[in-house]
Amino acid sequence: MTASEHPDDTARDGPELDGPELDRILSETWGDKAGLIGWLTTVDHKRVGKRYIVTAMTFMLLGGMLALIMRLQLARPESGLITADRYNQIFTMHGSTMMFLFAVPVMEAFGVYLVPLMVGTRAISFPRLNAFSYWLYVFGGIMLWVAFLRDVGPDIGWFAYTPLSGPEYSPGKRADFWAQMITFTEVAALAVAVEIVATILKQRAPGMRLDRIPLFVWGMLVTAFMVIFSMPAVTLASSFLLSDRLVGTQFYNATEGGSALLWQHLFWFFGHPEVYIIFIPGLGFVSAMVETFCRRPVFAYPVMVAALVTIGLLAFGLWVHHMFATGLPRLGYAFYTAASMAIALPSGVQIFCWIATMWDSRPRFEVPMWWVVGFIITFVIGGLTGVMVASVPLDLELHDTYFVVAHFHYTLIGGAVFPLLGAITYWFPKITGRMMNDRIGKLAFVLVFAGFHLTFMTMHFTGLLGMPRRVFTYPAGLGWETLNMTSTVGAFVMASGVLVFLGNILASLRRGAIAGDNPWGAASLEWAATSPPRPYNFAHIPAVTSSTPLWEESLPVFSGLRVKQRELVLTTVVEAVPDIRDPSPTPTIWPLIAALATTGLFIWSIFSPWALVWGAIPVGIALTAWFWPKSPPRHGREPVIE
Amino acid sequence: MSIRQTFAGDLKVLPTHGFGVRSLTWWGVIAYMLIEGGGFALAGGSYFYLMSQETVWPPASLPPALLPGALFTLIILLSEIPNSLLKKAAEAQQRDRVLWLIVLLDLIGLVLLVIRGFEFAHINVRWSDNAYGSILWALLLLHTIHILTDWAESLVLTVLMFTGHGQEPRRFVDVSEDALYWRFVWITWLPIFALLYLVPRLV
Amino acid sequence: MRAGIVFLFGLALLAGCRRSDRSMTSDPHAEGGSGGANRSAAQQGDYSTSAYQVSEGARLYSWMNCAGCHGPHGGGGMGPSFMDAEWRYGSSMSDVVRTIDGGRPNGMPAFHDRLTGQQMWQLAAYVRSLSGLAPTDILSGRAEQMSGKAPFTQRNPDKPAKPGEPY
Amino acid sequence: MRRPLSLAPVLLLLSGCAGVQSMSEGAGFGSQQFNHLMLLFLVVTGISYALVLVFLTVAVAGRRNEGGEARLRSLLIGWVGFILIGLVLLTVASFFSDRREARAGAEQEPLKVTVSANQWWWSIEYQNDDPSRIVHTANELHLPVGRPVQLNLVSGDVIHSLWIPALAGKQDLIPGRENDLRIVPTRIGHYRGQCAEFCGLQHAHMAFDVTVESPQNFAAWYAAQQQPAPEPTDPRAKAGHDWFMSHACANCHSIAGTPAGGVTAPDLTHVASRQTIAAGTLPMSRGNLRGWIANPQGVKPGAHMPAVGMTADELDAVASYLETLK
Repeated sequence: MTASEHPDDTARDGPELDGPELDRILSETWGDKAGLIGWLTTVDHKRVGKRYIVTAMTFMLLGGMLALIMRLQLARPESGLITADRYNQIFTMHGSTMMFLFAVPVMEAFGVYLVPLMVGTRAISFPRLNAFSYWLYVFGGIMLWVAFLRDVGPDIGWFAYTPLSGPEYSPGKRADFWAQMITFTEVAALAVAVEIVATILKQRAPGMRLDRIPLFVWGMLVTAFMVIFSMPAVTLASSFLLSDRLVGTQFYNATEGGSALLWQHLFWFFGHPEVYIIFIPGLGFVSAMVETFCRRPVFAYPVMVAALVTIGLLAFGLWVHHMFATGLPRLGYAFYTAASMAIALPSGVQIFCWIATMWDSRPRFEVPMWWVVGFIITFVIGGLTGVMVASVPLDLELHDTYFVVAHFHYTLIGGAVFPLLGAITYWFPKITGRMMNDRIGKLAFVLVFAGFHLTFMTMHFTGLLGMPRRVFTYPAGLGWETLNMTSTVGAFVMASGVLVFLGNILASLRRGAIAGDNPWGAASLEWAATSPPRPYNFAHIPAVTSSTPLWEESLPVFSGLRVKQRELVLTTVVEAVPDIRDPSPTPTIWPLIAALATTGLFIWSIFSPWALVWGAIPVGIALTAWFWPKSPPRHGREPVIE
Repeated sequence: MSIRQTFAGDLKVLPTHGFGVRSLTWWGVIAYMLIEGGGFALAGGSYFYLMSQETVWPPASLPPALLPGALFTLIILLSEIPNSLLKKAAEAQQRDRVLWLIVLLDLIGLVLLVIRGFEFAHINVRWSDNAYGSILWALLLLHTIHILTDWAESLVLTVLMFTGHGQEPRRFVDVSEDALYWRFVWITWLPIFALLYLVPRLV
Repeated sequence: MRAGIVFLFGLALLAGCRRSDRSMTSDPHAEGGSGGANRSAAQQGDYSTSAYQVSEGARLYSWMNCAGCHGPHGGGGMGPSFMDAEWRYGSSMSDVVRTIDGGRPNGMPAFHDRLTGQQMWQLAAYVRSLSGLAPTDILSGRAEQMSGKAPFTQRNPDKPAKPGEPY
Repeated sequence: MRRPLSLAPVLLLLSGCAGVQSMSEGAGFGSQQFNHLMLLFLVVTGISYALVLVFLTVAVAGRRNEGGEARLRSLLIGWVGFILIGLVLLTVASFFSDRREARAGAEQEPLKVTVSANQWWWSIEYQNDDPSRIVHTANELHLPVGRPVQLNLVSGDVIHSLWIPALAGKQDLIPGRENDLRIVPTRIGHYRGQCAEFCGLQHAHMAFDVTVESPQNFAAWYAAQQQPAPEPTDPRAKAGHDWFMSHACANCHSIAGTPAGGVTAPDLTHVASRQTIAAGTLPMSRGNLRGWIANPQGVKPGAHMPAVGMTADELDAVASYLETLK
C-alpha cells in the first residue's frame, strides 16, 4: 500500500513541527465546534468526564437531601413529619440514587477523565460510545427523579426484594421505573467499563509495561472487569422483574415454580461486587495521593496490585452473606463466612502498605492527605464491622438493623467518598487549572469527619438496641430517642461540611490560585500535560522508562503522529511496544440521538412489550448513521473515522 | 516546572490497521462477548435454579419440539464454514471473495431467523404458564436478539462493502470481527440448545 | 441538555399522572346507605383508574372468596364471568357497587353490611378491570397465586400428542 | 450467665444497652451466644484497630523508618500473619457458636408454634397433636422459660423476618418456603419482637410482644386461651356483640364460640388479654381500642383494616364487647 502523499496525511508532529504552531494545528484538529452544538457533539473524554462528574455530584447532593429528610423524620419517635408512603419512596430513592446514580458513575467518570491522561494517550478508546453512555446515564437519572417528583417513585428499597416488588404487591408503575433505571445506568456503566479496559490494555504509553502502570489505573482496570462480570446479573434480574410485571412471566412467583430467592441470588451476585466497584477506585485514589505526598512509590507495588486483583476476584464469591437469614443450609453459610472474612486480608495488606509508605518517607499533609488519613481511620472500622457481620450467629442478630446501616456507611462513605473528596481536591488543579483553598478544604474535612462519626458511630448502638432498618418511625421507650437525635444532629453537621466543600469548589473555580502543570510535584503522566489539558492531551506521545515518569530527569516522547487528522498510537498489551497508528473518531451528534432513541425505547417498554419491536427501529437507524462514514471513500489515503 | 522532553523515536512508519489482538475494536468485541456470555451463563444458572425448585421438569407441558431446534443447530453449525472462509478472506483483504461470502452469510442469517420463528411456534409452553415457560422464552429471546443484532450489523456492513468504502483496510478488520462475533453467537447457542431441548428430555 | 429534560418531563407527565396516587384515608361520611353507591363522578374516577385501589380490590376478591363462584381470575364458574363484555346489571362503577351492595337474584349475596363502602368500590374497580374496562397501565402483570391455567392433561383434548414425541 | 458479663463490652455500656428489644439482653440462649461471640470479635477487632492506629500515628508523627524496605517487609509478613490468625480464630469461633446454638436444648421436646406473617401483622398458632387444643392468637407469643420452641415460619404475601433480639437471631418468612427458627428462652420477662425485612407501607408497625414466663403460668395462659369467648352479660357489651356479628367485622375477624369466622385478620377471641393492639403499635387501653376501631387508617395508614362507618354509641358498644374478651 503506497504511502499517501496528501498534505493532510504527511503533516506529522516532531522536532520540526513543535511548540505554539503544533498546538494551534492540534487544537483545531482535536477541538470541538463552539457553543451548544460543540457541547452536544463532543467526544473529548475530558469534557464528557467533567460533565459525568458534575452530574454524579449533583445526584449526590440530591441523595444527601433525602438523607437529611429521613434523619428529620427519625429525630423523634412517632414523628408525623412525613407519611409512611412518602418515607418509603425517600429511603428507596436515597439508596438507589447514591448507589446507581452517584457512586458507580462518579468513580467511572474519574476513570474516563484520568485514565487516558495517566496512560499517556490522546483520547479514550471508544469516545463516541463514551458520549452515548453519558447521555443514557443522565436520561435514566432524570427519568427516575421525574417519576419520584410525580409521586411514582419506587417504594421497595434499593434492592427491591420480590414479591414486594412483584406485580401483586407493588401496584402501578413505581417498581417499573426503578427497574428501568437499572437498565439505563447498567448499559452506561458497561459501556464505560469496556472503554476503560480497551484504553488501559491497548493505548498505554510506549514502555509502560504492566509493572509501570500507576496503581489508580490498576484499580480502574480491576473495577472495569468487575463491572463487566457483575452488571449482567442485575440486568437479567431487573429484566425478569419487568417482564413479570408487564407480561406476566412467573420468574419470582413461588406458586408457579418461580422463587423469591432467585431475585436475591441474581441481585446480590451483582450487589456485592457493586460495592467493591465503588470502593476499589477509592483505593486507587489513595494510592495516587500517598505516592505524591510522600514523594515515594507506594511500598510493595506488586503486593498492592495482587491485593486489588484478589479483592476483585473474592468479591464474586461472597454474595450469600446478604442472605444469612433466608434459611439456606447452614454448611453453605460457613463457606460464605470464610470467604467474607478472607477479604479482610487484602484490604488489611493495602492499609499496611499505605501507612508503611508514609512511615518510610516525609509526607506533606496537604488537604488530600487529610482525607487519606480520615479514610484509613474510618474505613478500617467499616472493614472490622464487616468481619462481624460475616459471622452467621452475629449476622442473624445484626442483619437488617441500624448496625448494618452503620457498617455500610463506614465502608462506602469512609472507603469511597472520603478518598473521592480527597481526589477532587488533588486533581482539581489538573481539571480546572486552579488550586482549591487550603483552609476551607481543612474546615470542610473536619466538619464532614466529625459529622460522619457523630451520625454513624451512634447508629452502631441504635442497631444493637434493636432498631430495624427502613422504619419510617419508632415507638418511644426503647432507648432509641437520644441516639436517633444524635444521628440527626451529626447528619446536619456532615451536610454543612459537604456544603463548605462545594463552596470551596465554586469559589476556587474563579478565584483559586493558578496551578501550573504539576502543582503537587506528582510522578504520573497526567501531570505532564497542561492544566487544564489541551484537547489533544499531549503534543507528542510520552514514553515511560519507570513507574514514576515525572520524577526522572527527562520525559522521552515519540513523534510522527498525524496532526491534521485525529490519530493516536496503539501499543502491545504486555510490553507496550508501539504497534499501530489508529485514527480516533471525530465529534458527532449521533450518540445523543441514539441515546434519545434508546431512552424512548426503555420508557415505552415500561408500558408495552411492543416497544422492544418498534422502539428498536429508531435505535437501529441512529446506530447505523453513527457508524456510517460521513465523507466519500478515501482511496489510498490514511484512514479516518467520521 | 514542566519536565524537559527528549525525542526518543518516530511513529510515522507504523501501519494504520491491524487484525486480531492488534485492533482496538477486537478488544471491544471481546469485552461485549464477556458481558453477553456472562448474561447467558447467569440465565443458564437461573434455569438450573428454577429446575431445582420443581419436582418434575418440564412441569405440566411438553418439551419444545425437537425438529426446528435441531434444524437450527445444524444450519448454524454449518454456517461456520462460510464464516471461517469470510474471516480468512477479510484478513487477506480479498474484496470479491468477501463480497459473495458476506451476502451468503446474510442469507443464512435470514433462513435461521425463519427457523427460529418455528422454534418459537413449537416451544409448547407460554411464557406466563410457569417459571419453566418463562426461562425458556427468556433464553430463546435473548439468543434471538443476538442473532438479530448481528444479522442487522452484517447487513449494514455488506452494503458498506459494496460502496467505495469497501476498499479501505479498516473495513476488512470490521468484517473479520463481525465473523468473530458470529462465531460467538453459535458457540453460545450450543448450551442454550442443550437447556431448551435436551435437558427436559433427559432429566 | 435542556431539550432532554423537557422531553422527558413531558413524557413522564403523560404517563404518570393520577394512576398511582394512594388516597388511603377512606371517606367515612360516604358510608351508610347503599354502600356509598351514589358517589360523585370524581370519586368514582379515583377508584377505577388507580392502580392501588384496583390492587386492593384484587386482594378483597380473593379474601371474600368471590373466586368460589366467579372463578380464580373472574373466568366464570357458578357465577357469571367478568372476562366478557356482557353485563346483565350494568357495567358502570356505581352499577357494580349496587350489585355487590344489594346482591342480585339467583345467587349473588348482598354484602351491604359485610363490606364497607370503600371496599365495595375497590372490589368494583378490580372486577371491571378484569373485563378490560380499566386503563391497561394500572393492571398488574400477574397475581402471586396459581395462574389458573388448566394442567396439560386437560388443556387440549382434541390435539393428541404427535407420534414420536416421548410424551 | 450473670447479667453483668453480658454488659461487659465497654462500647455497649455507653448506651445502657438493656432494653426489651436489645440484642445483648441475653434473655435467650441465642442472645447469650451473641454476647459471647460479639465480645470475642470486639476484642480481636479492637486489637487490630489499635495496631492500625498506633502504626498510623507513628507514620504521621513519629520517627522516620530507618530499617529500610527489609524492615517494612518483615513487618508486613507479621501483619499478614496476625490477620490470618485473627480471621481463622473468628471464623472457627463463629462456626462452633453456630453449631452450639443449633444444638441448644436438643434433648427436650420443643414447643411447636406456626407463625404466619401477613402484611403488617403476625398470626400465631400453637400446634398440638390434639387438634381441639390448638390455640390461635395474633401479635403475641407466650413462651415457657427453659423449654426450646420451634417456630415454623410461613408468609402469606411478601418476605418478612421474625426477630426477637433479646432472645435469638432472626429468620425470614418467605412465600413458597418453610423456614424454622429455634429459640431457647432462659430468662422470664417481657420482650418485644419486630419484623426486620422491609415489607411495605406499615413495616414499621409490625411488632409483637413476647412474654417468657414460668411453665405453670404458661400452662394457665394456654388453658385460658383454649376457652371460647364468654357470652357477654352486660347489655352494652351484648349490643356490641350483636353489632359486631351483623357487620363487616365478622367478615374478616374470628372469635371462637361466635359466628364470626374470618381468617384474613387477627383472631380476637382473647384480644383483651394482649398487651398491645394493631401489631404492637398501641398499648391495649380503652381509649386506644376506640381510636383504633374508629379510624384505623389514622393509626396505620395503608393497613387493610377499613374504617367501618359506625355511630359513637355503636363504637362504644363494640369496644366494651371486645373488652370482655379476656
